[in-house]
Amino acid sequence: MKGLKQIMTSIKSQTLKRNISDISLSGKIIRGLTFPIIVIAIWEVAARQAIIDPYFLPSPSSISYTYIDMLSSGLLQTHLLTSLQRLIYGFFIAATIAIPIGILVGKTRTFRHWVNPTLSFLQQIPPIAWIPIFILWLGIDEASKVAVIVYAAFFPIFLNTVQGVISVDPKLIEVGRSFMLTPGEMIRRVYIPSAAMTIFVGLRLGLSNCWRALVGAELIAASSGLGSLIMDARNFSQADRIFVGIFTIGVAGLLIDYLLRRIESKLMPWKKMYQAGGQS
Amino acid sequence: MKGLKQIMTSIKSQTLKRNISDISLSGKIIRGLTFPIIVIAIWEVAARQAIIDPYFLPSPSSISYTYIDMLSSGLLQTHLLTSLQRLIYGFFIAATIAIPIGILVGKTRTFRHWVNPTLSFLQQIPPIAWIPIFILWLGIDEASKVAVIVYAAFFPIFLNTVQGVISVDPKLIEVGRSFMLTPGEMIRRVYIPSAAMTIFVGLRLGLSNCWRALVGAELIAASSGLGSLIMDARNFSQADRIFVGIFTIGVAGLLIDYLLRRIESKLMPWKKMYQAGGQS
Amino acid sequence: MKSILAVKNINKTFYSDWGEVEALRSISFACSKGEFISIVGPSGCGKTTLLRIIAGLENPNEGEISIEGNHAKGPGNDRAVVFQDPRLFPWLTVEKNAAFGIQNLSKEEVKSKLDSILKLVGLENFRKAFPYELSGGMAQRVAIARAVAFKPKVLLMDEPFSALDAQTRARMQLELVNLWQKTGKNIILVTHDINEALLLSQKVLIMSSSPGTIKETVEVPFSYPRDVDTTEFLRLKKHITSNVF
Amino acid sequence: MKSILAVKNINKTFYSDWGEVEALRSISFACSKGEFISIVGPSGCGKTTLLRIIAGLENPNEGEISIEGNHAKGPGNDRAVVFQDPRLFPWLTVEKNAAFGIQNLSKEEVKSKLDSILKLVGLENFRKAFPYELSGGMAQRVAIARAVAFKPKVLLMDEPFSALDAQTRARMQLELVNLWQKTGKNIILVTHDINEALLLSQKVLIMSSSPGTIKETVEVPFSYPRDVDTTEFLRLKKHITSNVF
Amino acid sequence: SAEVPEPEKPKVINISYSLRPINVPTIVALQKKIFEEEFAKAGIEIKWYELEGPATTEALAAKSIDIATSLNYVSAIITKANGNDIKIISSYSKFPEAIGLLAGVDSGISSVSDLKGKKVALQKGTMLHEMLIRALENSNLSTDDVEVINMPSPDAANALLQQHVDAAILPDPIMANVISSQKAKLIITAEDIILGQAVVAARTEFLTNYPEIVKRFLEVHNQTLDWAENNMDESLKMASNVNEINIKAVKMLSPKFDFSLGIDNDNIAMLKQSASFLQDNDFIKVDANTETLIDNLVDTSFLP
Ligand SMILES: Nc1ncnc2c1ncn2[C@@H]1O[C@H](COP(=O)(O)OP(=O)(O)OP(=O)(O)O)[C@@H](O)[C@H]1O
Ligand SMILES: Nc1ncnc2c1ncn2[C@@H]1O[C@H](COP(=O)(O)OP(=O)(O)OP(=O)(O)O)[C@@H](O)[C@H]1O
Ligand SMILES: [Mg+2]
Ligand SMILES: [Mg+2]
Repeated sequence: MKGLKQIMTSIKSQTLKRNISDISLSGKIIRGLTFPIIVIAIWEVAARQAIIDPYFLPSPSSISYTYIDMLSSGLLQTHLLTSLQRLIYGFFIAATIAIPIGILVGKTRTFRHWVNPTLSFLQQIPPIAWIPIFILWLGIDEASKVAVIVYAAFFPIFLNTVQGVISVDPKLIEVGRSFMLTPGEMIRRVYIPSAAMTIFVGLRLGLSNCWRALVGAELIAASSGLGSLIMDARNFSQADRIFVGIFTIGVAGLLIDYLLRRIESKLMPWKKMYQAGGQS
Repeated sequence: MKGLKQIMTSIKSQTLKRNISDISLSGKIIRGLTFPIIVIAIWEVAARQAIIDPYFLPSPSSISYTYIDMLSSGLLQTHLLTSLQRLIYGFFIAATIAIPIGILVGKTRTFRHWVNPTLSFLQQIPPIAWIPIFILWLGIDEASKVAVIVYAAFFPIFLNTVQGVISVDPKLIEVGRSFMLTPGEMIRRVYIPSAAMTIFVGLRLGLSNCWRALVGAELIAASSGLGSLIMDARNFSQADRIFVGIFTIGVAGLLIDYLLRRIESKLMPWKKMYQAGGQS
Repeated sequence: MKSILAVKNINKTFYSDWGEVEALRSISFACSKGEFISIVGPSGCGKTTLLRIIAGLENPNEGEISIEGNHAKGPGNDRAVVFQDPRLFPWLTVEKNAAFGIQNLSKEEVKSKLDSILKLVGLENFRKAFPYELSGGMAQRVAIARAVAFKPKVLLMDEPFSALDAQTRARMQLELVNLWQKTGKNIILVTHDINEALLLSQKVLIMSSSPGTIKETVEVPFSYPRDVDTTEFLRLKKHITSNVF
Repeated sequence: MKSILAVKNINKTFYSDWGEVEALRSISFACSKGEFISIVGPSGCGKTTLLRIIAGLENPNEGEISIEGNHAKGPGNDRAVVFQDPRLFPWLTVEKNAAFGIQNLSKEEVKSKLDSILKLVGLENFRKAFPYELSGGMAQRVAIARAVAFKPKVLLMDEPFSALDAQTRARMQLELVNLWQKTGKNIILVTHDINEALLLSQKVLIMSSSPGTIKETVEVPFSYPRDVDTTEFLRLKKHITSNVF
Repeated sequence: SAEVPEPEKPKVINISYSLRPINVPTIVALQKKIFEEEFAKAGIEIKWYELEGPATTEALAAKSIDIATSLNYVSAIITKANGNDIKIISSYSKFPEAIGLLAGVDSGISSVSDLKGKKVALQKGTMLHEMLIRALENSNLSTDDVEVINMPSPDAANALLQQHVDAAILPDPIMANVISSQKAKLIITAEDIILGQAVVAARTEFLTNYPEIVKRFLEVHNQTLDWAENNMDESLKMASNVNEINIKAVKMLSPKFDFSLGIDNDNIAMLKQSASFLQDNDFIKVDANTETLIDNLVDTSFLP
């Protein structure tokens, strides 16, 4: 009897687990796609009924033809790869600068006083205002495009890092202090793990800012890239190509965003506490 | 003896308090200004020695002449007020949409599955891609400019709200549940106060995104505004006017950012726990 | 006697990446109206888990809780919990924390209620203090005040006095018995202190660990106020300590 | 005897918007090498504050702490703290939390040290568990393991056993005395339990509250292992309970 | 004369270009790598940058590029007036017919004089803007008689099609696109109103350092033009492929563009008119003498 019960419990627990991961697989995707699919369906119908002017909103089907065309000519891939490269450089440079400075600013109040107003000033400046200065300092090659992207990603990462560090539980900091952690250890072993969730939000925001900044970045001397694709298409009033650019950015961005969230939950298994509602 | 000691202690405590607020007044400002002043000084010298090309970087003094000119003609004030109005509308609309949706998404996992992919897609889209659609739906008056600003501010506020809500201490949520709070009370009395610090970071990021988006917004049929000032100046290669625009945006943004941080610390007196390192 | 709370055949296992913990197995007991029950057992035996299941904060793998004959799913207005850790809201002052659960009362009523409750827990001078300004025991006392102010039918308390010194604890214990006798509430008290259990409750459930089961249920026949130094009391205590634990 | 820790004339007042709390007034005592001191007193009398000042985590308004004759400012390698709440790192497993303070040891040494310490606190089966998967008492035991593994000269413990049941507590108390006798560490134990203080320490500082002062210092003349049921023990306990508290 | 020292030469020439709307000579040059091959003989590398808008003048000022092909004349004048030391060394293209004033079919506008009191969308500070003002002047109107709405051309086209504005001044190919929607009609093109020109410009410093190189550059450009002339069909096909617009549209646009090199005196006179116009309308703030400004700006000595 006892053995049977244990087996039953174990089966239950397994089905329970499977159910949960079921939701996270197909169910999640279906739910996530419902809304976009409805929008696209309405849009297609509206386009066929000529309710909307194809000059602005070509029908989804005609966009997908252009999509396939550009894919098969390999053009879209080139644009995507070029942009992706800029984006990855820019994003990593921004993270590499913003996280350490963010930790310093969050941790050291004096440092905060020194740099806060300057950063708070720089934060507001439109990227386009930087372009002449970037051209002057960095030329018109990749460097200045990457700089625009760095600027786009810097502040979300920075501010969220500061916030994360400021809201580290002071009790845990005391534990670190009482165990005589060096400042470096303190950052590595207390601040960063505590602030990780908030920093990740900064990274996600920073990344999406990168995508958004592509058009601006590729205003500087770019013959290839998704941003320049959109700009060109705009100048030629080729709405279908604009949408191809938008969809590519949206989907690529979504995938990388998803990746980032996966990395986050892999790095932080204890985060599920926040879903489970546990005690400590 | 005892009375004297108490008086001494009280005096000590008062000087202590005064000292702290001293630092937060003049000392803070001086520290904050040091860095910008050094930069401006070097820049002025470099400009006078003709080390830098005034075509890109006019000397600070010549910028300040233009500044004074534009101020005395009242032109700058008009630009500032026009932009400020757009910005405030946009910011408030964004906050009014983003915070409630953020709370819902953070609180309800099912809801998250429905909307996450769509939002994660939309988040990446360059604002310029929206402009034709905004013109289509909202015309070329203020509405579409405000829409660009709303789009700029939405995601930082949204994502930080979600993050804030997700990281509410599950133990406190349990307390709320065990006291039978209605969902509305739960949001008002547990989620919002807990998430407030993180939401404020979102608001600050959102606001700075608004400033940055001004140029993009004012591409649409704007005859006045700081963004259009900068764009025009760039088209006419008038670097001094570009810098006047940048400084006005930077300083105005900095002031509003400061205001926001003041409001934050007024709303959250218990936040100082995080500076004091207390126990609970 | 009518049973106000019935716990029926509860099983609870936690599944983790590193293994499973069978926290509770076949827990059943009933609590008749107005009864004061305590639960004792070694650290990690499942006392808190059981209390959380009764409170509706945790779902059992099997079994159910019923209140006045109705199957209870989730928390209810009829139960209030004092958690093992204080769980105060850091953004609320002591008085606002204590008043957290109070509903449908006028300002004056709330004020007078708070006055008496904060006096009860000895914090009348700390009304405006924030949680980070309290000592461990003071924080726990605020948590007690908060649960008591909620006026539930069943008060669930998880080691509420363990952070308190003997004197404060004795006073609070006395007040709890007073409250119980005056209001006829049901109280379920988790404690690791057999002395406390015998001093306060009418029935003691003794749990053993891995898996958590009820090893023995002891009726405490003494009348209130109780004296810990009587020979009957000491005999019962010795019996439990040696035979059961 | 050489004094390893000297507390000299400590005053501490907290200033708040709603008033000031004089937490400690004129606290002085010394702790000679290898001594085991406990501090008892009512809730809110300043025990934790005193311990935090000794740990270097809080600055007194007046007075100073010296370790082996040197003025100690801030925390040091020579002291480790068991806080009143467990304060485990939520992102670390039990074993990693316990090993948090261990430095300069090879992997094998860490492993064997952890093995013995986790066995000591009875958590050898929960090595891979995260803090949210622990019961209140288990979490507190991890915190004890963490402090002991740090091998400090002075071990500062703030009510380390208050969340534990009698049996577990007795075992842990025994282990603590063993550890102390084997290593010759200094231990300062904050507790609200006079029994515990008399059972474990050589000297008991009895504090009173508002403001927190040392009301009396009691030497405990019994040899180890102690028996709580001897008439001398009971007499001393009664004396303290009635005269001092 | 064989003993004349070898003139100094740069290692790299940085050149900006724009392929739009159908800059056939540049498309041909890039496709066939004409400049690369020609200058490789002298050991000089050619680097091309696709630049548009203010980035071109900024890149010139930052010395990131040496020669700008296809810089519009308004930008050239404005940037020169603001101290960017460049010179126009030749015309690149003239395309006044590829710019037009369009009006919504329901706007009730059939001539320039009907614009009174109407909303006109265009990008301020460009040749489009100049066209509007001159066209108005020709019809005895002024800018005060219309409401000018400042927008980038793609948005201006949108606004026109959605009747948010009554008229717009647009360049090709947007103009052609809008006309084909049949929601707007062409009122006039810019022909005989403005120059509608793109020029070849270079940094003065580069010109003084390497005059021979610059001459060679224009010669090669001329060769490219010849090739394109002789292989019209192939050139247009290249343009169609590179810009991804269909060959029909390219063929329609092509006659509107005159790519011949050189700047004659008429052209210089027109530039002077433009300059004084720009000054009158506050696009040039400096109290410069526009005559001397243009005289300093145009340098025909490098033409083949
Ligand atoms: N959220 C959880 N996830 C996994 N295991 C858990 C969780 N909560 C409790 N446990 C396990 O369940 C068992 C019982 O825990 P519980 O907190 O009920 O003990 P307890 O009797 O209250 O102990 P204590 O007196 O120390 O507070 C423990 O072994 C604990 O590790
Ligand atoms: N950070 C702080 N700010 C203001 N007041 C404080 C702070 N920390 C402690 N206090 C006050 O100091 C007094 C002593 O607190 P302490 O924590 O030392 O008491 P304790 O003896 O440890 O009590 P317990 O046994 O309940 O833990 C209390 O009145 C408390 O309110
Ligand atoms: Mg428990
Ligand atoms: Mg304490």
